[in-house]
Amino acid sequence: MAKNHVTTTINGEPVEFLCETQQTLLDVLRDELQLTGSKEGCASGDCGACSVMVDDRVVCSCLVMGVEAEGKSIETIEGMADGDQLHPLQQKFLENAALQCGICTPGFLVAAKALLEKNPDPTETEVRYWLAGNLCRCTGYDKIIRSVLEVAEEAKGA
Amino acid sequence: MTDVVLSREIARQYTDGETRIVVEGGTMRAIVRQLDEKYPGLKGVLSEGMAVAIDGTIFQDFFLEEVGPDAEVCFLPAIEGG
Amino acid sequence: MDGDTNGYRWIGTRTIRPDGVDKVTGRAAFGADFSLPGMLVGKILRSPHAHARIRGINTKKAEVLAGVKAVVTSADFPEILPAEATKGSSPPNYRHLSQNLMAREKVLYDGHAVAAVAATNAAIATEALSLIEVEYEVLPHVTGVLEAMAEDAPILHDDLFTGGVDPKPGKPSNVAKRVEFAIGDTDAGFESADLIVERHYDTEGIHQGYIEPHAVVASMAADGQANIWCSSQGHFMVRQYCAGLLNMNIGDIKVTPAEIGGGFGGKTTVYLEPVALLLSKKSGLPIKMVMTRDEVFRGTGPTSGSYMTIKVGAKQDGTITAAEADLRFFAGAFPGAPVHLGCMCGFTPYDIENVKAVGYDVVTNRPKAISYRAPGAPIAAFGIESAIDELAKKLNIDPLALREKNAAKQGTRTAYGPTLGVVGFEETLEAAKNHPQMSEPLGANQGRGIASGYWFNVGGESSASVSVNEDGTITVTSGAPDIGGSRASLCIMAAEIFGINIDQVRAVIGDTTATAFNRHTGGSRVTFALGAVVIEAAEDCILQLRECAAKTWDIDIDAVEWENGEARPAGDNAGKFEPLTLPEIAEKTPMTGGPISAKKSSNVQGPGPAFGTHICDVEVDCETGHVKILRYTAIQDAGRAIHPGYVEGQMQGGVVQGIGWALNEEYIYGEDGKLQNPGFLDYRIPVASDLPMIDTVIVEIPNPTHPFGVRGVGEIPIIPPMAAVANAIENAVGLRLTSLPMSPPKVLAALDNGD
Amino acid sequence: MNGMRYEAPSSVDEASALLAGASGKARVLAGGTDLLVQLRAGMVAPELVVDVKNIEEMTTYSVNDGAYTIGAAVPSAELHEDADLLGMWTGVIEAMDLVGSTQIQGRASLGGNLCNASPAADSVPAMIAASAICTVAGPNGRRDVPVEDICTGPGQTSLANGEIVVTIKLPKQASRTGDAYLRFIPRTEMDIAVVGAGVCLTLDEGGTCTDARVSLGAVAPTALLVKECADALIGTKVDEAAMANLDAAARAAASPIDDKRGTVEFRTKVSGVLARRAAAIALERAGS
Repeated sequence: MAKNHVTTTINGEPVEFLCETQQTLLDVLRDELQLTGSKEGCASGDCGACSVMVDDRVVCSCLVMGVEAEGKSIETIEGMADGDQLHPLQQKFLENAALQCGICTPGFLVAAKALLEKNPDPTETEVRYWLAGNLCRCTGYDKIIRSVLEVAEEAKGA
Repeated sequence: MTDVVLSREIARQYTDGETRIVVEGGTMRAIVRQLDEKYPGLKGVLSEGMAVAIDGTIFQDFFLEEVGPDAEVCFLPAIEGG
Repeated sequence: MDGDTNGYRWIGTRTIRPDGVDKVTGRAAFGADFSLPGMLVGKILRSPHAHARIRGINTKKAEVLAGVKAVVTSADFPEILPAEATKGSSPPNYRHLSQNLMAREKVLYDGHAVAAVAATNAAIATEALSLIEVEYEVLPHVTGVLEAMAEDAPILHDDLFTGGVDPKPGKPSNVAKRVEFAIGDTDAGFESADLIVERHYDTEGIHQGYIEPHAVVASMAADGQANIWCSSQGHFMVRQYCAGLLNMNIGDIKVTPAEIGGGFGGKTTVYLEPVALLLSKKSGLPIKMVMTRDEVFRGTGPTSGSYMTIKVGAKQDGTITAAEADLRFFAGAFPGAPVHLGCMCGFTPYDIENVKAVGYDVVTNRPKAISYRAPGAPIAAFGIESAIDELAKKLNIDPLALREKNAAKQGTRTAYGPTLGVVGFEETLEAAKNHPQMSEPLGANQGRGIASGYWFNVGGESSASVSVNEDGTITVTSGAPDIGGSRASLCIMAAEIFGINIDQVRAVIGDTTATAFNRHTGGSRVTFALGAVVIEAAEDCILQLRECAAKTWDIDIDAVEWENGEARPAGDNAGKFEPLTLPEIAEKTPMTGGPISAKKSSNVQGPGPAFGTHICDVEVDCETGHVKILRYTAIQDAGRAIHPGYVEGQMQGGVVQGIGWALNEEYIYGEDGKLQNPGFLDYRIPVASDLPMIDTVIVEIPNPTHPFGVRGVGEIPIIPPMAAVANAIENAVGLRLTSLPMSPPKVLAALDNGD
Repeated sequence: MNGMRYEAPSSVDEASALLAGASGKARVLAGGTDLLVQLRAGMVAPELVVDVKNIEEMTTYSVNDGAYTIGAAVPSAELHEDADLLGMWTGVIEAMDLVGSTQIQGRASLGGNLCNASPAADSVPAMIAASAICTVAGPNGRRDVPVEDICTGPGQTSLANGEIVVTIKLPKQASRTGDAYLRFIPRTEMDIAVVGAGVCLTLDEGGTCTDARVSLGAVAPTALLVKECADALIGTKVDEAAMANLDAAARAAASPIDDKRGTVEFRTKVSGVLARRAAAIALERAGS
């Protein structure tokens, strides 16, 4: 049967694509649009490596159908930096060695950015619970949590 | 003179239970040759999947290592990591 | 620790990793991020049975499905006879590896691969799998280690006879081998003991849990030359294994490493690559294969589970007089449990005259076990460090004091033979004693546990090249995948040697044509071993740079010294010359003998063994059995921390993996031998909200065999946590838990039964 | 799975017509956090997916004289951000907020959590305790159904072909009423409830419990509404003795199974513990 034609906005740019109904938004981003920064770790919403923003809510793109993107505004890790200007979270992750292998990093950054936009001054516990849906097997989370807290702290100063 | 220490398993099978054997020093290759002369067949086991510790320092690739006088050589299984 | 960098400019600083920006912007290409034009999708059909004989496989219907380009089964793989199983002296056993890739006569576990297809898209490939007809004769299965050792156990391999016992057994067994390590006379040692503790302990199989599923793109040309792009812990290993499995020339295979999304030992072998090569050969097109999470759990190697008996005897004053361990590890479908490593590491933290450790490597109907961080050592340490804690309690001696009294030091003889060189165990105990956590008050149902651990660390074959570029910048090319920031540490070491700014040095991981052979990344070897080779190559380059300066000044090279990134005349009688900086010399190379570079390869020896000591505080909910980690401190001898940030990261990550192992992670098999929790929902790795910050203390007792004193750091942190948590629970509620994971139902049952 | 059709109607009638027309081979897509997992695992292979998120009635909520009417597909995060709603039906909103991660919260809905009909669904015992009522629309018009009558077994509902849950009504609370939901999971997040307990109770001026509803999750094929638990509280000051009776009643009512998530013994004991702890929280909320 015919594929679904979808018109959407990704990282501020108008985008059109065709997809099968069973293709997830993650499949579309990675396979049709070559936006491979969002990763597939489980395809069941348990690891958060595919986190993207859909109309200002952070979601697992593996649990969104590609066709659902119609008319939505989507932000991925590829849109996080402003040109060659890294987002403070990206910069802080680098400075604090908050990544080792880096496979979970895009998901963490997208989710952490969403947190700070909703709650600019979170407690450690709030950060830990907000990010509980992002699995990291390398770091033990310590440096990730610290980085998010430090960025929030510095934003207050600024 | 060099002290060679073998595991009890190897000793049981090749050296009538002798776990401590004194040989002339030299390279590990020479030491293994001496051991094999004393206990035929020993060279085979000592060359497959084994490492040595020379005075406590572990060498996984040891045949060319020089062993100083009065050194102690221990044979142990090669070590793989994660 | 950052305050004092021991007079170094870069060693011990927290520089930004060269591959960092790509990884925070989503640009870094991992295994599944690569594609080729005209690429097909490959998928694997897996066994639904734990143990069954394959009566026949009919692939006809799949082959004729529109869009299907190739189907392979074990018949397409060269059969590797027992005589050809091992090539050279080192693992793997290619016969077993081949049978694990694609089942031949029998499937040996739920998830064992039986066939593979390549099709124009994923949906067709999936449909094709459903059209492959496999006729199974289901056989009785066994997943538990004790059950597998029983007289009447179903036998997995008719040609497997127990090794290491004499007389040689006459009938096949699931026990692949028995190993023994011993010093002194334990019977006499226990005779002279005032107190003896003895208990059984058991642990379940657990998975490394890397977030990136295995992925590969492979392309094989008609002339047999092949290209592979994949994420692994060793692209040279992938090349070697593929050649060995498919009878190819190593020189005909080029493997390009992708960024690797975690390995922890689990990516030290091949699962997809040889299959993708065969599918590519058959179809004449490139193949992409990416595992699902379900396949990762069912089809790739977890670590062993175990049944252990630990016995330790001591004098009233705490002197340990004898220790015995009987370790039974299951290896999964093929031999190779790391039980010998458990036997070797277990009692090494202690100076004990009489030690005996016996190990059994046992096959079971589970995926073949593969390395997981300090293979074998964490399992043994759970039992042994629990026993040491119980001993301390019964002797009414502080557990830390008991460890100090018996601590291994330079000259201590280990159970596996050698005496220890320069080691820092006592220093980790001292640091623990002085750590503020030790004096934090504990509330009701809260407890504190201590545990230590030992790992040899590993060196091995390492190759790298260092090039001085035309503008004086430095390129370091190494051949061991960077799984935790090793490019950053290689840059730091090179910058330190050259005496130049860190941003003038870039490190890359070369493909299999860029450097000579490298042993895979593992055993905590890369910063140590690759570091040593890079340092050697950098020093060679400096020699050449001094030569260029000597030629430029027309003086003898011995009259040229190298300092802070520039060549200078050595003293006044060498002549009066303005120093030449690295860029200035690089510019002149066309006139002074051409480009400057150095390639070095060696089998790096003498890795510094190391110890760690952990402190864990927990709170137990006595109505639900839920255990909360309140505080945790990991202390470790790193020799020298090249990049403290990544050393801490290794420690924190290892600790948290250990906490998962301690509390919730386990392979759950049903009566039918099927894995019941092949996903991150029910295979419960720790999440951020489960944990406190993980405090770290880096002790630095330099490794005498490394120019900067580096010791491996990656594996030790996962060794103590399970016992540290168990000891903390005992301290909190007075119950000695002996079975991992210490999940709420087990803890609650223990609380209710008071055992 | 190939050729699965997608429709996103803008009215309930269209949606129910589409579902009725597909004779059981259709699935409703709300947040998709269960459906997409089932699709990926091949557990379901519908011919038609009906996305209800273009239906305003199902994606908005309103409050009328203290009673909330919540579209079945409103994402949990949106409800949790409403301080008034969270303040009144704290237990229900917190229960829904426990479902999955932040990412799941951006999609998962009360209606989806209910109609997925998992015995362990977190929001269901809380809604049952809160006397929530579903409005169900179908080919034969609309009917109101108490939440406890929707699920009939694991993955099974009482919805007829073509019927969908449109809204969920949380009634106006009597004064001095509080509700709470607690679940037990091995970790602190991301797990399926091993046991869940929802309690809603009302006190008189004197602090005596005049009304109570207690519901248990994950200890039977569907969430249980346990009258004996309510009886243990009603007429008491919810003192220790009442709590002990509640604990015993909950344990008696639980008829769990052994599975990979917990044992019969564990679930039975913990159902009593959680009922007690949830009641204590509900009591405090009713008092304040």
